[in-house]
Amino acid sequence: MKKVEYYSMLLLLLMLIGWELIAGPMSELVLPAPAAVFIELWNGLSSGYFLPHILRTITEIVLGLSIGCTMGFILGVLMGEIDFLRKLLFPYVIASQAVPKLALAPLFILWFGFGMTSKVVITALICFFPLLENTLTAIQYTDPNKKDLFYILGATRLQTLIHLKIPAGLPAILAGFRVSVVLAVVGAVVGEFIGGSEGLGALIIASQGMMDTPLMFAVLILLTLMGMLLYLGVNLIEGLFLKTYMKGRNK
Amino acid sequence: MKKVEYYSMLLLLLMLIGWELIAGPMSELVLPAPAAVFIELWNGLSSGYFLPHILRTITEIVLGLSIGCTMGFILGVLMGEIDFLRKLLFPYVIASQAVPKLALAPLFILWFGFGMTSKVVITALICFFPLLENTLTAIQYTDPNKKDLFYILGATRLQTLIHLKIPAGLPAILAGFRVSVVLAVVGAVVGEFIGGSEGLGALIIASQGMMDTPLMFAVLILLTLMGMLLYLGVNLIEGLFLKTYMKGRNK
Amino acid sequence: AAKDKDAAGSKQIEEVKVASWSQPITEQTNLLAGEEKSFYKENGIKVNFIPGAGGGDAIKNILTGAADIAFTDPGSLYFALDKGEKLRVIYNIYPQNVFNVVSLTEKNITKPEDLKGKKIGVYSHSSGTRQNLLLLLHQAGLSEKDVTIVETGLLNFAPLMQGQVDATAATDTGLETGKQKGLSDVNVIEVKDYLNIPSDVFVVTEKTYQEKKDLLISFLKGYQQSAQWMIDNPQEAASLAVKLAIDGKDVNSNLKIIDLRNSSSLSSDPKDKTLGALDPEVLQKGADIYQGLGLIENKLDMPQAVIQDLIPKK
Amino acid sequence: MGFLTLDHIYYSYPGQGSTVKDVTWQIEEGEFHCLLGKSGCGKTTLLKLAAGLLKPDKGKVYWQEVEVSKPSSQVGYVFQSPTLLEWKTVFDNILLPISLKRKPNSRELDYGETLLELMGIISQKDKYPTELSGGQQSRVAIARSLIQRPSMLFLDEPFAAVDAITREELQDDLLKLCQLQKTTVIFITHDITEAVYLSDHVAIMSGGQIVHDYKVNLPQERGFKMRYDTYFNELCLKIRQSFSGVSS
Amino acid sequence: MGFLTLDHIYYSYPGQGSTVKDVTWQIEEGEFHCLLGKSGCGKTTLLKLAAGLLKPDKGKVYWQEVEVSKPSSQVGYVFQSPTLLEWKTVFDNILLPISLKRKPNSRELDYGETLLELMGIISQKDKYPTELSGGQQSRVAIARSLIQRPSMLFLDEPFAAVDAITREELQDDLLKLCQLQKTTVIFITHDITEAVYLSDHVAIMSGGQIVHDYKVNLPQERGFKMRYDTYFNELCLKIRQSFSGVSS
Ligand SMILES: Nc1ncnc2c1ncn2[C@@H]1O[C@H](COP(=O)(O)OP(=O)(O)OP(=O)(O)O)[C@@H](O)[C@H]1O
Ligand SMILES: Nc1ncnc2c1ncn2[C@@H]1O[C@H](COP(=O)(O)OP(=O)(O)OP(=O)(O)O)[C@@H](O)[C@H]1O
Ligand SMILES: [Mg+2]
Ligand SMILES: [Mg+2]
Repeated sequence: MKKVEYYSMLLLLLMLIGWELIAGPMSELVLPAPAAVFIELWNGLSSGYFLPHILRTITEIVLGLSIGCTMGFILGVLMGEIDFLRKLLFPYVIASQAVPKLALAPLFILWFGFGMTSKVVITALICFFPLLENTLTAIQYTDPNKKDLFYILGATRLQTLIHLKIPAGLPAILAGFRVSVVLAVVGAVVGEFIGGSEGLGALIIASQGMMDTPLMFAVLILLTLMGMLLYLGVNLIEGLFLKTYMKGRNK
Repeated sequence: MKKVEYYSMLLLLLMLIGWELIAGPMSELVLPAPAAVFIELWNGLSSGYFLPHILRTITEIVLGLSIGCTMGFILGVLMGEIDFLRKLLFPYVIASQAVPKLALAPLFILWFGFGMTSKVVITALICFFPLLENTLTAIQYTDPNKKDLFYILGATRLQTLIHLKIPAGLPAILAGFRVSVVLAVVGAVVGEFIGGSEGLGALIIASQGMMDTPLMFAVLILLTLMGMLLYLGVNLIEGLFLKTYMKGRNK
Repeated sequence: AAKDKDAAGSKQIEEVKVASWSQPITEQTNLLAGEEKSFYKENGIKVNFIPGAGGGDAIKNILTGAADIAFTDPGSLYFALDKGEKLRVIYNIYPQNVFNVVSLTEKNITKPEDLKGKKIGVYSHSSGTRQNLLLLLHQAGLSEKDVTIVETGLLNFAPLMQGQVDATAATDTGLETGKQKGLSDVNVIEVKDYLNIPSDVFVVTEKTYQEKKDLLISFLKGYQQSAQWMIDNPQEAASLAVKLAIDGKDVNSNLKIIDLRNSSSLSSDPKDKTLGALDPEVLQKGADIYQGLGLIENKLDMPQAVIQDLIPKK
Repeated sequence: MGFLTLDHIYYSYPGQGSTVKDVTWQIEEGEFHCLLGKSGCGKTTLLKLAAGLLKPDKGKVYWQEVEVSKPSSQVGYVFQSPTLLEWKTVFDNILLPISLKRKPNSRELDYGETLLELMGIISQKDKYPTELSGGQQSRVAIARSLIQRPSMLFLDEPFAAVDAITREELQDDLLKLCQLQKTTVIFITHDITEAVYLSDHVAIMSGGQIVHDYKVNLPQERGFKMRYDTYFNELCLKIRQSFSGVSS
Repeated sequence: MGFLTLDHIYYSYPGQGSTVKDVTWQIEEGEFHCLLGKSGCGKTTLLKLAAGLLKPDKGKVYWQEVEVSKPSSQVGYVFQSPTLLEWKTVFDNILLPISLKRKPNSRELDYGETLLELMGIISQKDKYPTELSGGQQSRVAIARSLIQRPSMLFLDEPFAAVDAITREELQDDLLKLCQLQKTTVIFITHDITEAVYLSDHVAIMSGGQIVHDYKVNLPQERGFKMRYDTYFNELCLKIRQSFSGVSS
């Protein structure tokens, strides 16, 4: 544990030195030096300049993630359970993913307005797919012996789902959730690219417009931290709920 | 089978009718009617106007996907096998995902040129994460009894990986691959948003500049079709390689 | 063709990398037509077009050395100068301000003052539409706080027609395209009537200016010829754009766009017929307003940044 | 017609020859049937057919005169492998048949503990299945099959992983329980003595068919002594011989 | 010192009391040892310790005078559950120990077939594990443990899922094979007769300790008749008694 933290620090230091070396001869407009970025970050945080933007983006992420993951999970379960639905809906699921959200900005604005709704919808759209796909797969690969057991116990489809397929598929479902959580950060930011005036994504666009690259990098660092916290959060949940799965894991 | 296709057609028809109804009273600028889009699509395809763009985007997807998935798989395996590496690298993996690629455009152009390379890199960056996460998870949840078996057989770590962990985790790994494949389409398009002069993403930007919404929607349909073909391709591979997993699946 | 190559070889064709703020689009046909026409070849150069997404990208691309010359807007130039970059303006691509604010007639917005309290769309917060809107508001004694600015993306007329915004900031070509797509009954406030700062200029770094002066002169010569050619042969340019520009699908719309750009390439000063002539005072005025708006921090010395002597005189 | 009737049943796994061929078998209420046969002869398949887990290709299965289409919840089944849920404790695994439908009441919780006691695994109550020995796992599966006091029990080699002493205790416990609750049982085993000791009827299976069906004429009340009884040992020998006769 | 020596071994699973307590056990080359004990007494744990699959908390395991740190590839191990790879055919499963290292040569392929023949599952050669009956699966696992002609075999209730007749055939085959190859064997079983029939030594385990170790004085060459021998039956009875004595 200690050792990892030590090397982690070392790697971070190396990265920072590398960054400094690359940034040194480069214009601050293109790649600012780490010091400049951290000063910007510190100023922005201590002056409270970032706060409303952070809160806004976090709200969007949380809302979008909740909606997107609920949808993804439910749809994943339904499509995993009902072959017919899977075949029927999959083209639309793919369409929802393969179409770049940025391209549909006017429609999103038209339907969901300039406010937070359109950003939440975009976040939800982006993060629902990994969870859907993993849930769908996890549910289909349940141990047939256990399915037999539930069949003989006269379990309904729903009971089998809740008591067998979902708990058995939890590790895979959580892997999907981890991907979703990280994508949600990107989703919210992309959403804010489209007609946002608040939030970290809007801040990125604004900083690009003003060519204030240190500010932009400070925002990127904030986003990375957010993604990491969310990811660690999922791991924490996993640790709590999957204790038993873990038991056999380490020799 | 027949039944699904029938309902699929029906749903498609309903969607088209719904689209027509919504688009009817609306300006073509916001949402063009399906007919206009399909005429545009047909014209673009038959005149060969789309061809170079399609080829370009496909090339980027294929290259980006190959690189991204190879990287994702290898990194997933390494991070799944070596706790130390996982803890060390995960912040950077998250950073690579949470940072919107659009924000780093000039750096990409600087390092990878404005040609195809930078788009391929962006595609690879976007699609490597789902595979990494799923591989990492799949590899960690191997049946401990089977691990014991390999241990007693004196299998090296590599042998255990190749002959046990990867085949046993294949369903989950392929779920990640399916997500990656669909994200690759978005990745290539986003890459082309950043100063591309060829490819479907560039065409979207251009169509927006021309306010040619039917053209844009035609491109979106092309992207959806690409995503679907890729997804079906993975399913095909799965069908070929996972026959035995499937055996127990259907009662 | 083989002969051509030889000739070119002996003349030592040099490559000039031009970073644009956009993809290769119709209005830049003269820049893109290096293969088809001989403006650049004759001057011993070859143009390599580097696409971008915004004027900021163009400047960043010359700062990194990925390009020699930036095809960018004064706003981005001001921002970069404000950050202490050593940049030189060498050519005035469009002396005319092409930005405008469009609203439906029924809203009765005819002068900048009418915009007070309104919701106005811009392409994006990083685009020229926003900065020019701010300039316009400034001229009317208004500021960003008096209006609501929202991003609407490139399809900015859609929300206007749907009534989600009261007005939208656009460019002349955008407006023209919008009209072709059914936008009608609109009032247009043209920014140039209030403050006519150039729309696009060629910018280089101090280093490039010092080290590649000859190359720049050759390029500007070629570019000037090409601009003149486009003014003289709009029809030919429009047909070439079909092949060269990513948005050049339709010859007729190309022609309209090219016509608009041709007219904005000409200086409004009837005495100065030289294409590309720079007016440091206008640029200085723009910079001062930017500073007044709080967009930039420092007072810029534009005459010092403007290089007039590279522009070929007739 | 009997309590459970198999009527000219045929079954074959996809792409394989017939695994169960023309089996007709009648089981009366409260009877204890054992099924013996060489490994791979089709015992498990037949048991699954009888329980409704597999659908016969030909023939019908009747359960109290009604054709079986899906398993009834009146049934307890012990699979050949324990098939426990790794994410539940032993006690929760045992209560699964009930908790699927509703929260177990205190009577059911008590009965669960009684069964654990009977199976000799009460001290493992709060462990997880992966922390149990092989024999402990099978006993959890047995307790689970009994928790609902089913009127019909299907047991597929339940005691295979259990030592001789514990096995004899379990045999006696099972018998008592079944007699008390009038449970009808089909019991697959490889142990001929066990089969004779437990059952009213011993069926011998071979090549997918029931080739012999012996009636065991022993008093209801079994006991340790009985294992040394002459009739008992003769029957065992007879079965064994018919068994090896079949095998050759 | 013996071929395999366990020297005052202790082991406890995390958060549990000692499962194996102070076991000292010496096994000479070519000997056949059986391990008997009640379910849950720690047999599997002891076997895993002996094979190097688990590390003792205290004490040491020596294998040919060298301390065991990781399993040697000289070893064959049959787990209590078959543990087959579902994505490989039966034949590929059997060849796994070899194909991990290299492509099996024709001699090894032939030997694989011989083993399948011996186990009576040659007709299942190209099936997948999920398509096998329980007993067939265990026999695949046995064949897999034999494919490398190991000098040491660890068998954890290998015949539990196999019927009486096949079991006796397998016992004889195993004995022959081990005698031929001078294999040293530790064999866990619940069947006392099987233990006596097979082994040179029968160890009785209880509560994590080896409480008895009987030497079996029977001629090397075993046969069906021997099962009716007086010495044989007396030994069985004696073991059984010491067993139940222990249990109380
Ligand atoms: N992974 C584990 N974690 C915790 N406890 C365990 C674990 N494995 C086994 N045990 C406990 O250790 C004891 C001995 O287990 P072991 O598997 O060695 O028994 P066994 O003698 O092989 O029994 P059986 O004959 O039923 O296979 C049991 O009480 C069991 O509950
Ligand atoms: N899912 C399956 N697919 C194909 N064949 C199968 C399947 N399950 C069993 N079989 C085959 O059917 C035959 C009977 O299997 P079954 O499991 O009924 O045997 P069994 O009598 O229970 O044997 P055991 O005593 O070993 O458990 C075997 O030859 C087996 O190989
Ligand atoms: Mg069976
Ligand atoms: Mg055991």
